[in-house]
Parts: sequence; structure tokens; C-alpha cells
Amino acid sequence: MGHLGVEHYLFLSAILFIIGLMGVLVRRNLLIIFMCVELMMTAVNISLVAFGTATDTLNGQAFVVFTVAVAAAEAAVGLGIILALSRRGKTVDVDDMHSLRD
Amino acid sequence: MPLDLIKPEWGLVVPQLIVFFLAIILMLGDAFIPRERHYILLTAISIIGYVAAGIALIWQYGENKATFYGLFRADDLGVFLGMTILVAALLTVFVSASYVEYLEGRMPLGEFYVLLALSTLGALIVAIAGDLILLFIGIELSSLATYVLTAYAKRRETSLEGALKYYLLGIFASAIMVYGFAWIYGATGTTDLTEIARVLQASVSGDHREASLLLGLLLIIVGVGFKMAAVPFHFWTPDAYDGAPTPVTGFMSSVPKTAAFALAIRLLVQGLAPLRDDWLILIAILAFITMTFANIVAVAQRDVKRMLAYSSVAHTGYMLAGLAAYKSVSGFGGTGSGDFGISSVLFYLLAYAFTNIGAFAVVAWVQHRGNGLDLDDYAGLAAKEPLAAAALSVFLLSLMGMPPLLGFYAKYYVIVALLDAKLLWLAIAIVVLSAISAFYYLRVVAVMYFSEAKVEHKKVSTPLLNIGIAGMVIAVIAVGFFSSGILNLADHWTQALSVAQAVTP
Amino acid sequence: MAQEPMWLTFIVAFIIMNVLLVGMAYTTWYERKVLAAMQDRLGPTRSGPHGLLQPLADAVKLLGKEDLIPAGADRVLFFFAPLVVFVAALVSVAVIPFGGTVQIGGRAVNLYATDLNVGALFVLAIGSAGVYGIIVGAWASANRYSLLGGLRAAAQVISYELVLGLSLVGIFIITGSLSLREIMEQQQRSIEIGPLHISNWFILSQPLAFVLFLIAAVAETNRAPFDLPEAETELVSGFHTEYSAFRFSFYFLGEYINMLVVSLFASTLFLGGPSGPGSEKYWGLGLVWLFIKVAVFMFFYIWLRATLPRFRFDQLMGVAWKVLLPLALLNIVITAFIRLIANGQIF
Amino acid sequence: MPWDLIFFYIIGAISVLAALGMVASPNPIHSGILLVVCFLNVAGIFVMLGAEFLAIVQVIVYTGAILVLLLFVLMLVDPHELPSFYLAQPLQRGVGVLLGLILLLEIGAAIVTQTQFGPKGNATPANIAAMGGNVQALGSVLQTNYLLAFEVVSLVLITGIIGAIVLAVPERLGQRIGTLRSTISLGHPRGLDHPAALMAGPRNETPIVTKERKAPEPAAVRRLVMAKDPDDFTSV
Repeated sequence: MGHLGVEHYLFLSAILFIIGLMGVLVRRNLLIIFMCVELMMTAVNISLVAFGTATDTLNGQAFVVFTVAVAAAEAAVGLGIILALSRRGKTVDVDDMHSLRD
Repeated sequence: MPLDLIKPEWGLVVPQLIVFFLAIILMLGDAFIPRERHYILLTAISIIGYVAAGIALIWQYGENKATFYGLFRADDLGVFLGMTILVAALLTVFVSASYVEYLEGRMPLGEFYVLLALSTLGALIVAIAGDLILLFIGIELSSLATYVLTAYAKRRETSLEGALKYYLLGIFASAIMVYGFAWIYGATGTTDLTEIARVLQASVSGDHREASLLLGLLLIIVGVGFKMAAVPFHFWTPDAYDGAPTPVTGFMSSVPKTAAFALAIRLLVQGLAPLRDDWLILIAILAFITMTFANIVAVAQRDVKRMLAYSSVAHTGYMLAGLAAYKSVSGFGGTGSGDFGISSVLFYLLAYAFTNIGAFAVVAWVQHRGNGLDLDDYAGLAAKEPLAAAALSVFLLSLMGMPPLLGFYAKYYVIVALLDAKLLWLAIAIVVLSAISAFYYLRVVAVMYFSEAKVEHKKVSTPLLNIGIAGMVIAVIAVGFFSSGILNLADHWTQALSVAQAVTP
Repeated sequence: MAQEPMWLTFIVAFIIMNVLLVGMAYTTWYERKVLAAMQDRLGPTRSGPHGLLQPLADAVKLLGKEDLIPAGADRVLFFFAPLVVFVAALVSVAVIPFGGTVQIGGRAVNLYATDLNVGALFVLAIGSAGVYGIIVGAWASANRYSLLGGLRAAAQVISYELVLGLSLVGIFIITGSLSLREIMEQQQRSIEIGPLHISNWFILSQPLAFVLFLIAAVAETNRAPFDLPEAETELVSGFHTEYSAFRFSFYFLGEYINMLVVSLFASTLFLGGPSGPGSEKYWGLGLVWLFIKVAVFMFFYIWLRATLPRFRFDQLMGVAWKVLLPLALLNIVITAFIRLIANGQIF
Repeated sequence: MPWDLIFFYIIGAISVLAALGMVASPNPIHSGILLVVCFLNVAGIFVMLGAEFLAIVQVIVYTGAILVLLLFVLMLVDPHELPSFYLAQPLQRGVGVLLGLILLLEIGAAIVTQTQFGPKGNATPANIAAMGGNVQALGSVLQTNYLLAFEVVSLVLITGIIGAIVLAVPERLGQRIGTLRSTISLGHPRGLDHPAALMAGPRNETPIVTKERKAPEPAAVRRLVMAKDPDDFTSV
């Protein structure tokens, strides 16, 4: 690693995590809150990989694979909820659809 | 270079596999069975599946092994928690079938059962997990399915908004919790709970604590607090409980909550036992704040469902008090005498599943008759529907802690454990707050029995729901008499700490 | 795999990049000629012999046009979006090997810019980052047709990226490596069964994966019949409606370089890259073989464009999720089983 | 020259600035794009830590899938139609920011005072290289030690898929339509938007119904199939 101790990565991770945390607490836009949580998750991933390097174990990297997969599933569900919310009161004009179909 | 394929002991995984296959079969059934027959067939499949899983789980009682490189722990803690989860899931099926099929504009039943099974499976996995990673995945599986279930009445705006709030705070809490996991992993170099405990035992001695360990502990408790809806982290609870379809509310208040407590027990008691002195005080404070705040706010609610939501938060506080009464089991790895604190939490979770799902079941029953959730909708219920009113009264009195109902025993054991652990102030707080809670529980009972009816009831037949409610009433009244036996079973959780250290690959 | 000095790598990378750019320019000529032949026309003939200078004329024309920015556009993003597409297309070629290590003037030279041990995934990752150029550019134009094109691109790329990635898993199972150089080298060894020398090209052992890859690759590059993001008949050329002059030329360059990269990628993965008769002895011959393979793929692209009508959007998604994805998974399962049997770990 | 230190500071600075810009930006699309920039730099950090596979996964999954999906939704949804989300009261928010800063200090202190990491494992760079590289080493850990977790995470993903389908796909009210014809479609067959099918929720909120559109004739409905692109549901 040369000059670059694990602390550097941990600090970077902590800063990104706190930025995300603040964003969740301060912003009101749903989608930006969602982005902030994703940022927090990514910060956690940096920590996990850095700790893995520090302890010479691969468990941290394995953990990241799982957090990424879980984040993807969470994103699908969350964006589904947001889409469903945005669709309130709007429906497609069924007649138009019929005419466009064939 | 071919890997050595592992040969896990599949026999230990049978209950989880049954629920897994239940989810798969339900998925296929949803696709291939005609819609008209979903109601009968899928409900039957669900019930059979949960019962079978329960039987398989009982079969494992007394096992004490680990497999999958220590990821999977077959021990009595897992069995007891698993039974609680399966019972709650089974009761939810009874309550939800007709609700999903007939109310809120007929929601798709197949996906509902699939998500229910997946959420249950996630909770079951938390209950047997022996590794940080599996704990995380299990709790996320449970939560993720519950987010969708909360939004299930997607034609109703409150349902979606409650789900959104639940979802955003849920993933926020997960991020915080995983950060805590990362710190624990960094300090111990492993994700296996037994290993973590062993490493900590060696490094934590005297008063010196690594700041990083305390930070990890703090982050984990915040994350778990969100998941179990303890008070400073409960913002999502009223909206999500209120917005979700009523059977889902009952489910949410038992299964994901059991999963969160399973996570707390597995992680704090099993993995972080050497840091006991640090987390016990945090949990005790959290318990006190939670029950005080929730009980006081609940008094102001006129909406029955919302009142039950706050009551659910208050009960989280009581359970946390039980967790705080954890003393020690003669050092890590010992098989010393049973600890009363954790046993009381386990018993409370089981009792709470019957009682709370029962209360929400009656709310759903009233909704079936075309009525709302306001207190006025319950006025004079006793005159028209004496049985329903009696059932709701039983559940509410049990929640309040009226002897000889199930809820009384649950609270009683927590108080005994607290006294045992010399936490007198917390025990007194529980007694005082139970007295306050009597106000809002009894108000509903009073309205049902002593008010004039203001609304009309539709005639609806809901056989399955009625059977479920009857079963829960009987359980709440009768199970209390076997409480000491159940508590003895719960006491075997200590074996979890002495699980075979040599991990079978 | 010899360590080589930094300056040599730079030279190789520089040559690869220039070959790619020139190749891209003549791809347009090639496309016009082939299309013309298929439609019984002549194609470009005026500029230079057989119209060979036509790409140059096109470039001068594009650069000389007026550069327009719509009034409502988000200027910064509008500026950067085409660059993203172009750069992403260029970057992904860095890991594609044009051959192994060869001796030139007594010095060992690697015929690739770099050899990542995640090379194959690197190409996919860069491809999925490149779609931002389309989405962002579409949004920044403040035009509804563009936006619709961008949305389609997003949905399409997410879906087909999955198929593209999964179709390669079979190869990874066989080779046990994600490095493209390793994958290429394994295909150069032929399998000997008695007197027969069977080529080890993965198109033979993974035919299903090859077909899936080809379909998904066409969709990834937004070419006909999957060119819904720019469908000119419905969306007035979609995401680049508002782009003109050199900004448009970056999109244009990006698309054609992407086609070349995907062809190179496919040749490396399934057709053994530069392997062919005589390529073991003379590395120059290997480059010729690679050129021929790429030319065949490009012909296939153009052939599709000339022949097939465009998909409807729901058909596009349906094909990805209900046909290609299950087939890709099936391919993985079968390959894994065969691998297990070959290892003697089951049966 | 400490190249790694210089690289680290450049990449780290870009990612922090992009993250700050993401939180501060008034325009959600800009936020999303800045987050993409941040994540690409985080992938660079992973490469510096010797986790090439995770760097690629970071790019493919986060920037290639999650954020594309996010931008998709951002463009699809009119931000004014979403409820604004109050996590807490303004006062609590102020306290939250304060808590965040305290937490940052605490994490900083934890990093500085961390005297020891856990016991060393055997995944040293040399051993990983002997296994054939990061991908092979990580793969063997995932397929042996974490096999169960690997299987369970597939259930998480399928839950995500089911959730997205249940929530985002337009409703199919009433029955499944039997006479489907060539419906390879994102959407399920679309049923009857008849007011009678939209019973009020338990609190008699206004159910979500078609505004100003009449319910179609049942005969028309039977042949009706949601077989168009989801752009129909956009507000753009």
C-alpha cells in the first residue's frame, strides 16, 4: 500500500456516509433521499473493503457483493412504490389504446 | 481449479426449505391456477405449508449443530423464534385471505401469499443465522417483502405513503446498521458470530474499550431500533401501520418485529456478549423512552388502528426491557443456568403474536362489515355483535396485561426478570405505564359496550377469519395456563451459546 | 505475458485508437456500399475512387454545419452527453486483445493496451456507463421526442445488458477466467480427438450463448431492428433530435465505434480472436483473420438493418425478459452441469 | 513520488465534491448525474484497494442499473406530483444535522484511535495472486463460506422483482382476461376501471379513479390489453 494507510479509505468512507446521512435528514425530495441512502450504502462498501484489506480477509469483499445485491432489490421496490404514487389519479385512455393497438 | 463442493447437512434446513418451496409453489400456482380458484387453493396451500414447516421445526427441537460453514445454526433459540414466526404467519393467512380477496377493490391474492411467505422466510433465516452477512440478508428479505405488502392496497394513497415512509426509513436504517456491521468486522476480522465473540473476549478486558467497537455497537443499536420501531426511531410506525391493509399491519407488528428481536438477540447476546455492559445500558434507556412516549401518545388517538400502532410501539418497549434484563450466562460459551431476561423476551414475542394479530383481526372483521376505523365505528358493537366485541375485549385486555390472559404472563415474566437483574426502576415504569395504557384500551371496550350504535353493519360471511379469531381468543385465554412450560422451552435458548464450536462444513 | 515499458504501451494504445477511428470512418462507407448493393443501387461513387473519400467529405460537412443549442436546453449536460458516448466507446477497446505477445524488432510487444483480470466485465461496465450519454443528452435537449428516446434507451439497455452478461457466463465457466487475453488464448489451443484437430472456438461449445450474445449486442448498440431510441418514423430520430454539427458527430462516432467494439468483443469471445490458419506462426496473419471476422460481423449488422423492420417496444421488452433471459439461464445451468461432470464432481 | 497518495486524493476529492453537489443540487436530475460521477470514482477507490471485481460490480449494478432506473423514474415522474417527504419536524432536522456532525467526529475519533484491526487472515495479496486473482479468490469464498448467503440473496432479488411488478405494473382489476393474443408486454392485461370495482378504502378516501373518463363498455374491455410501452403512463 505504500504511503496509503487504511485510515485514508476509512475517512473517505466516513465523509461520504455523513454526507448521505445529512442529505437524508435535510432534503425533502423523495428521490434525492433515496440517492442519499444509496450513497450511504456505497460508503459502507468502501469501509468493508478497506477493513478487508486491513485484516487480510475476503469476508468484507464478500459482504459488499451482498449489500450491492440487496441495494438493487431495494431500488426496484422503492422505485416501484414511487411510480405507483406518481400514477395516482391518472389512467390511460383505454379507447386510445385500443385504436393504437392494431 | 475445481472447488471443493460442500456437503451441508440438509436435514437441518428442512423447515426453511419448506417455506421456500411454499413460496415457489405459490408463485407457480398464481400463474397457472385460474383466478377463481385462488382463494380456496392458495389459502389451503399456504396453511398446509406453514403447518408443515412448524412440524419440521418441532422435529429439530434439541438439535445443536451448525452447518454451511457456521452460517446456519440449528439450535433451540432458532426453533423457538421460528415457531413464533410461523405461528404469526399462519394466523396472518387466516386473517388476510378474505380481506385481500374482497376488500379494497380486490387485490391480487397470489402475490400477496408469495410475499408473505418470503417475508416469513427472511425472518426464519434471521432466527438461525450465525453470521453477520446472513443476519443482514435475512432481515432485508423480511423487510423488503413487508414494504411491498404495506403498499399492497396501492389504490389507496395512505397505503402508498405509509409504505414509502416505511421503505425510506427502513433502507436508511439498513445502511446505518451495515455500517455498524462493518466496524465490528473491522475490529474482529470475521463475520462469524462465534468467532466475533471469541476475538472480543480476548481483546475486551477491564475498562479499556476500542472506540471503534463502541461506534459499531451504537450504529447497530440505532439500526435495529429503526427496524423494531423503538422510540426515537419510530417515525414510520404510525403512518405505515395505519396505511397498510389491516392484516398486513398485524403481520408487520409481529413477524418483522420478531425478526428484529431475533437479530438483536443473535447479535448482541451471542456475538457481542463481551460488550454486555455497554449495550445493556443503551437498551434499558431505549426501553424506557419507548414505552413512556408510546403510551402517552396512544392516549390521544381516536383511530383504533393508529392506537394499536402506538400500542405496538409501547410493547416494543416492554420487550426491550426484557432484553435489558439480560444478565449473563456464566461467561461466553458456558452452559450455565438459563437467563430469565431473554426467555421473557421470547415468551413475550410469542404471546404478542397471538394477541396483536388477534386485535387487528377484529379490526379487519369490522372493516368487512363496511365500517371504518374510528372509535365511533365501534360504538355499540357489543349489542349487535356480542362475539366480536367479546373477542376484541379479550385481546385488548390481554394487551393491557389483565390476569389471567396471555399478555399478563408476558409482562409478569419481564418484570420478574427485571427484578432479578436489579432494574427496579424499569419494572416500576412498566407497571405505571401499563396503568396508563389501561385508559386507551379500556376506552375502546367501554365504547363497544356502553355506547349507542351509530352505524349500520352489513351482513357478510367470513368463515376463515372467524375461525382465526376464535383460535386466537382461545389461545390468549388458555395458553397462559401453560406459560411456565413454554417459558421452560424458551429457557433452552442458552444452548445457542454452546453450539458446536467445530463448524461442520 | 511480458512486462513491457510504459512508452510501448502508449504507442500500442495510440495505434489501436487510430485504427479504430479510421476503421469507424470506413465502416460508414462500407455500410453505404452494402446497403446500396442490397437495394440495387450504387452508393457513394463521386468522392474518390469508389467513393473512398466519402467519409472525409462527411466529416467536413458535419463540422462545417451550424452548432445549434435549443433554448430550453441544460447547456452543461447538453455539451457533455455526446462526449460520454464517444469516450465510453473508445475506452472499452482498451482490454480487447488483437493478439498475444509478439516479437517486433527483438522486443516483446503486447498487442493489447491492458489485460485486466476482469476484462470481459469491464467491456460490459463501460457499455452500461455509456448509456448515460444517451439518457442525459435526451433529457438535456428539453424535447419530448428526445426524452422518449432516452427513456426507451434506458429501459432497453438495462434489459439487454442482463442478457449480454448472462450469455457470457457459460464462457467464464469454461475458461475459469474473466480476462479476455486468457479467453482468447484458450481458444487457440485446439482439442485433439484422435487424428482430428477440432478448433476450440467457443462458438462451437456455446452456440446458444453466441446467438443470445449477438441479439443482445445489436440491442445494446441501438441498431436496427432494435433502434427504438432513435426511431425516426415515430420519434423524429429520438435522443439526438436536437443535436447538430460536431455534437451530433460524436453520437454518430460513438455508435459506429460501439459496433466495431462489439464486433471485436464477439470475435474475441466466440471466434478465437485472431486465431486462424497460420496465425500461430505469423501474427500479422492473425490480424488479418481478426479483420475478416469483424468485417463479417459488420456485414451482419448492415444486413439486419437492410432486412428487418423495427420491433414494437413491448415486443422488445418481451423478447428480452421472456425469451432471451430464460434461455441464457438455461445455457448457464447446462454449462455448469457439463463442467461438473467433466470435473468428476458429480456422477 | 507517492503516486497512490496523489491518485487517492484526486479520486477522493472528486467523489466527495460530487456527493456534496448531489445533496445540495436543486435539480434532481443533476443530483442523479453527480451521484453517477461519485460512484464511478468509488469504483476507482475499489481498484486501488485491490478489489477489481467489486469495482466492476459497482459500475454495472449501481451506475448501470440502479441509477439508470432512478433517472428513468426521475424523468418519468413529475416531481410536483410526489408528496414531499418530511422525515421529521424542522427542529428535529436541525438536531439531526448536529447529530450527524457529532457522529462524524466520533467516527473520526474511532478511526484515529483504532489501534488494532482483527486478527490477520490469510488473504494476503500474494495468496490472492496465487489463486489466480481477485475474481477467483472472491468467487471461491462466495461459493464455499457464504454459499447459503449466496442462495438466500437470490430470494431477496426475486422479492425485488415481485415487488416491482406488483407495485409498478398498471392494475389489472377484475379478472384475468382469457383471450390474450400476442401480449408480450410490460404490462399485465388491463381490466375494468369501473367505479364499482374501485371500492373505497377503509377510511373512505377518494379512491384513485379515472378522472373525467367514462368506464368503457365491457365488450371493449374484454379485448383490451395493455400492450404498449410504458411511456403512456408518463407525465412528460
